[in-house]
Amino acid sequence: MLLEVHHLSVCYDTAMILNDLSLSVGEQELVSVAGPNGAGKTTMLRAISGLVRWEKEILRGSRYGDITIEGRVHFSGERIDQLPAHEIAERGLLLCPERRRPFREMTVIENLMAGAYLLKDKEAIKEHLLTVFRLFPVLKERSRQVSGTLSGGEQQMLAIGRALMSRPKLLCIDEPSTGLAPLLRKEVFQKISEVRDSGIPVLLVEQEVSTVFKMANRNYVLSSGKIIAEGTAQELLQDEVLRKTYLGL
Amino acid sequence: MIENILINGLIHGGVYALLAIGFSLIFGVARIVNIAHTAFYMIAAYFIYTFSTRMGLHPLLAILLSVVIVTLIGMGVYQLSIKPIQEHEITVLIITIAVAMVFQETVLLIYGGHFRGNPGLLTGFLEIFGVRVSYQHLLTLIVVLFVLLITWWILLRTRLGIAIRATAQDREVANLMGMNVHRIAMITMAIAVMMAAIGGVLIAPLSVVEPYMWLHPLVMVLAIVVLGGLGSIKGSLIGAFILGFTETLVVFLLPLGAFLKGAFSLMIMIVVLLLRPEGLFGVAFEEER
Amino acid sequence: MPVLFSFRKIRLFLSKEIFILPSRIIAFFFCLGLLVLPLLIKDPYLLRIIILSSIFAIFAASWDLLSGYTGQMNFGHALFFGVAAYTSAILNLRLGLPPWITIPIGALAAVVAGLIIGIPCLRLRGPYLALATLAFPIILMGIVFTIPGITGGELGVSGIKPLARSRILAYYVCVILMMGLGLVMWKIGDSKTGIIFHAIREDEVAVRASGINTTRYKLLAFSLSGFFAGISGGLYTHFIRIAGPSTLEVSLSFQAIIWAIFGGVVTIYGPITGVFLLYPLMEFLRIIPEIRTLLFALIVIVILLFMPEGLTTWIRDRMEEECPRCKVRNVAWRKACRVCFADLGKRSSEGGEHGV
Amino acid sequence: MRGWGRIFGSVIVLLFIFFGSISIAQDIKIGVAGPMAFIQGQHHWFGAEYAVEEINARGGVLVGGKRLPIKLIKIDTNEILNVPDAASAVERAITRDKVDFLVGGFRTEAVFAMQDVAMDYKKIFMGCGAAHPELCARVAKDYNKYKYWFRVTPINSMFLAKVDFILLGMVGKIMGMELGIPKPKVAIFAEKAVWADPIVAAAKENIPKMGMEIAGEWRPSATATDVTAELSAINASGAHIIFTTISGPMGIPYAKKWGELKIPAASVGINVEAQKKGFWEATGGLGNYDTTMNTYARVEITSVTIPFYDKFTAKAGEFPTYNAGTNDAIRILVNAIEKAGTLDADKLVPELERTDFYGAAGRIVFTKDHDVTWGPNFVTATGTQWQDGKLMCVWPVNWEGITYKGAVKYKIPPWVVEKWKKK
Repeated sequence: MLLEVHHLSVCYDTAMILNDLSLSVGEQELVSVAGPNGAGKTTMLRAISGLVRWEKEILRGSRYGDITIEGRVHFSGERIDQLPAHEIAERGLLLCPERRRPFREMTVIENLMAGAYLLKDKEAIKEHLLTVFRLFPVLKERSRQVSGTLSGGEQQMLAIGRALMSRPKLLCIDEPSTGLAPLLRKEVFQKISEVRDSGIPVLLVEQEVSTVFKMANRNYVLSSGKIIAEGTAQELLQDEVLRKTYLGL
Repeated sequence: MIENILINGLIHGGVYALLAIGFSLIFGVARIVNIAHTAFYMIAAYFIYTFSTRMGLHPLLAILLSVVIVTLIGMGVYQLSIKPIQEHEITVLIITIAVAMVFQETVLLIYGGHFRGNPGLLTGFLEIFGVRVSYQHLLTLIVVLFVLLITWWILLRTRLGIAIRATAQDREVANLMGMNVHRIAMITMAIAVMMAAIGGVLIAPLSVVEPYMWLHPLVMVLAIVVLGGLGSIKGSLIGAFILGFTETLVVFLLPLGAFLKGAFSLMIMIVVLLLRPEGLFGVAFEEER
Repeated sequence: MPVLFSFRKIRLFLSKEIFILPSRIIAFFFCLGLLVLPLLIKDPYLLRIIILSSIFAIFAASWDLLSGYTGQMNFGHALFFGVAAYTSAILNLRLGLPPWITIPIGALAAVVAGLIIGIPCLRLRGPYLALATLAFPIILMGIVFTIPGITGGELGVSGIKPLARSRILAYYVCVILMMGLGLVMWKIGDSKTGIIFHAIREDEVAVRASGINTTRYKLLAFSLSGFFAGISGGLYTHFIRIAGPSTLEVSLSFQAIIWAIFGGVVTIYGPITGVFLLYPLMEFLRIIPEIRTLLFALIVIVILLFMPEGLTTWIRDRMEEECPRCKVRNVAWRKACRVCFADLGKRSSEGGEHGV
Repeated sequence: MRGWGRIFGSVIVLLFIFFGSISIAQDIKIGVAGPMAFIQGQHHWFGAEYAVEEINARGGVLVGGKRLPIKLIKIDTNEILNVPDAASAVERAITRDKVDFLVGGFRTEAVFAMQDVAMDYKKIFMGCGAAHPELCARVAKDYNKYKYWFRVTPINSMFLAKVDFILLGMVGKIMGMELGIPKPKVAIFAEKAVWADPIVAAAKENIPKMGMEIAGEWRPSATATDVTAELSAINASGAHIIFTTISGPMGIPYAKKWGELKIPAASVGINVEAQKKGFWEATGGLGNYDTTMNTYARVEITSVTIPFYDKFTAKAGEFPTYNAGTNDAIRILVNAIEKAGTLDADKLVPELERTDFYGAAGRIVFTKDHDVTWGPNFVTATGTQWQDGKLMCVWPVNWEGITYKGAVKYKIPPWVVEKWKKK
């Protein structure tokens, strides 16, 4: 497997956010993680991408209390849970964060160049830029526009495009549909499956289960920091209790 | 009169911009309110005084030496006294105040509280439409604008510049894009201190070199970055010129109120903040994390 | 016998409330020491240092009440000090009012100043607030210089009546006021209001969402802090017998922040400790006048590098521990909480779950 | 029991303080109070040292048949930065170092505070640095409390203004004679400070009376560092003379820009920075021809002036400014002690009041409120002009019959001559 998470636990001071969580993502796969608000989905992605460790370092010794992380994360056979976030990114695991978070004061093209920070070869950057523009033509149209003024959907495209610029081995996306109109959501999901089809595996965290489950190869359901179910869309949607209690369908 | 306002406004605005952009960059990249920022400007002025007036080195060599030494000092200060406790924002603030005090007292110990002057590279003046403008002012203006252009080019066009700006806007996402935030913070500190040092070197011949010369610019820089929006480089640049021109205009148009120029600039800042609490180009706070 | 009874009551109080925590024992003996000191040593210079320390301790603690508790960073705390100093000085000089009237009026003037700057600053957050507040004393200084007829310009207002007839009397006035006001501020920090102040610092949006008018509480913090800072400004003026622009300088505002953070914020006693250590230190360093400020700054840097949360916080965390259940403080070496008897054993990751 | 103990204790402490300061004294301790990190404090100190070295060399002060040496105590008041610090420093010197007398003081706000402390302890305080009239007016108001205060330098700011106008009048007259300007235009250039206000007010009243015209009034901040704007405006106003009132650091950029832009107006008045030796270096020579009022000058004000001036300059590397008046102050004090034969302040005050002393600054006689007397044949102050790297005395020359030996004629800056001569 490309990404393997073993028994991951995260505590913020005394509050346990993730409790002995294990999951995996394989090559060419689109894996989704669903679950209610506060289940720990975002924390999971932040822990995998190294942000929780970063936060721990920043908050060390302050009055907000300590963060503890336990468990192991393997990526392409290498253990990465001890690495700082930027080194995890160097190894090809990129997170497209919650609420999109473009560099608001920078233009679209500058955002994309920031995404290509890890690449030094000018030709490769150009090539990737063309790929991203092919996937998201709207970004090409708006390339000189300051990203803070883009619409929500465009910002989401930008965030995914930015993460794709360094040609990641695994793309993690956190709640891409938040705050988008239904039509736009559909388009975003469409683009995400295109990303998978282009050969980049995706770990997608999303509440919008109905669309995502169908397009994902495998799904996990997360609740109170634990994985409570795993399987294909069909398997999971058959379970009445799961549908009613956790997926709100 | 108009020429004078223009030139003085541009010089003041330019020097403030040198200081404010650096301050803003450090604030953005490392989340440090660096009170010692203008103290670097002060020690740079003392270095140039020592090298050129005391030791009689060639002015250009003296300028180069001063800027390099001050930049190294800046990096040392960051590494030794700021980085270890970076997460305690407010403690860092006190440390930077103390660092500024250390600089001020060291200078006071070595040079005493004398008011020093430094000869300019050029003397004489040019008469434009009956207004006398000294060559030193013109030279300073050209250098300031040149340095600002270079800075602008670095920030806008280079990989490093994009990384710095990205980090300044969102450290976490910058981290996710593979940028080593700590290293970038160090580089930013070096660039910012270098800009402050250039400002100090340039201002030394135009003004008085004394141990407390960092206080007024500090207040102005704080006002500028708040006015322009914290962490916004564009905001700092525009804010610097707004306040630079305000000061000059107050001096020119209210001859009796010239002593009020500081208070005036600060009032402008407060009025802007009342209308736009995040400054002219700042990001509204709900968005930030 | 009533006397014996009250004596026992005092002893009970001491053993139950004071001698239960090392920090309280230290505070108790510190206060006791200050009260008996003039009976033993009458050196006016020593008394002067303690008087000034007390005055600045009130000032630093009032900064903590505003900036430490509510997180409303105030970089221009000297505004309150200066407004009160000038007000009491002018009232005393022009109307001949005695100190015990002019100081409270000066403090009220500082409250008004707190409201005047508090209202426009309410919309500002974090560093914006800090830097905006820095501006107010400087603007006021500009005004002071424009109306020298009233303020005396750079010379200040002089010829003011002294605080008390003798040094020892002034000493007791300042020291007792410092203890009293320190206790009041500490109680405010511990009260319901104080908890709301805390909450505003941690997450203002959440506090507002729970139906609390945060605006009112922030203004309250500004006025309370202004009042206490004003008292210190008035005391200072009557003690030094001059109110000048130095009471509005940026360095005084920074001084307050240095004292408070050095001692440890959100504690009230931290800033007081900070002043009582740093102010006499500065006097002690007179033995080497040339490098006194330099040494001072270096000491501050070194100590803060080792104890970034402040001196008292660092020491307290080594002596005492907070009970996870009832949030009462205990001596670090206790095994069970002194109030709710909860287990104070070393908390592991499971331990966190036990608590829930 | 405890009450008795307390009284007993305090009696012992009081006795100790009482005898500690009077009977055991092996030397006379004089505290020199000033901002020692700054040039003002250094002048206080060097002036005092100069006097004490001479007095101790001849064996010390004769008190009641015994010769006591003087010991100087350096009191770093830090007063420029911190006013309570200054008061504490003085109290420390009085209670810890047991100084008998105080000299010095600079920043008026701080001197008020220090004066109060000194008067509380009934210590004679010879002021050498603050010009505010109120300091001496306090003596008149509350003689019993403030009688221990005397001012040696500078002259009261009222007389300061007077000398200022005499200098202005002199320059106006010379310009009228040499350049044929019948009614010179004067630009008033004064820093925005309270001490400058009465001078500006008087200037507005006096200049027309002196047969001159006011070209305008400019009041930059006392801490301004760039006055190009003001100078350009003065240039545009067509002024012939700039009447300066500057005590702050602004004096350097002012003179520098004035010389660099060759503003065609003679600069005369008060520019404290121009009183210092470092002025020439600081302005890179551009401050040539700037004229300022001064306390000392290398001329024969009295027979002791030139030796003092030369030795001070050699020792300090600086020309003495008014803060160096500690030299005269200590000598006056020593005279009074020797005449009265005691160190008791209350007995010394009447003796000091009778002072008639020829010091480096002139003949010093105190007024009724303990201020230094100004006037011909008393302390006059001087006018000095920078002439090609040398600070020359240009006033008094033929004033009320007084010309100090060594004084020279005022020179109009050549570019001013060039500009106005043709017309």
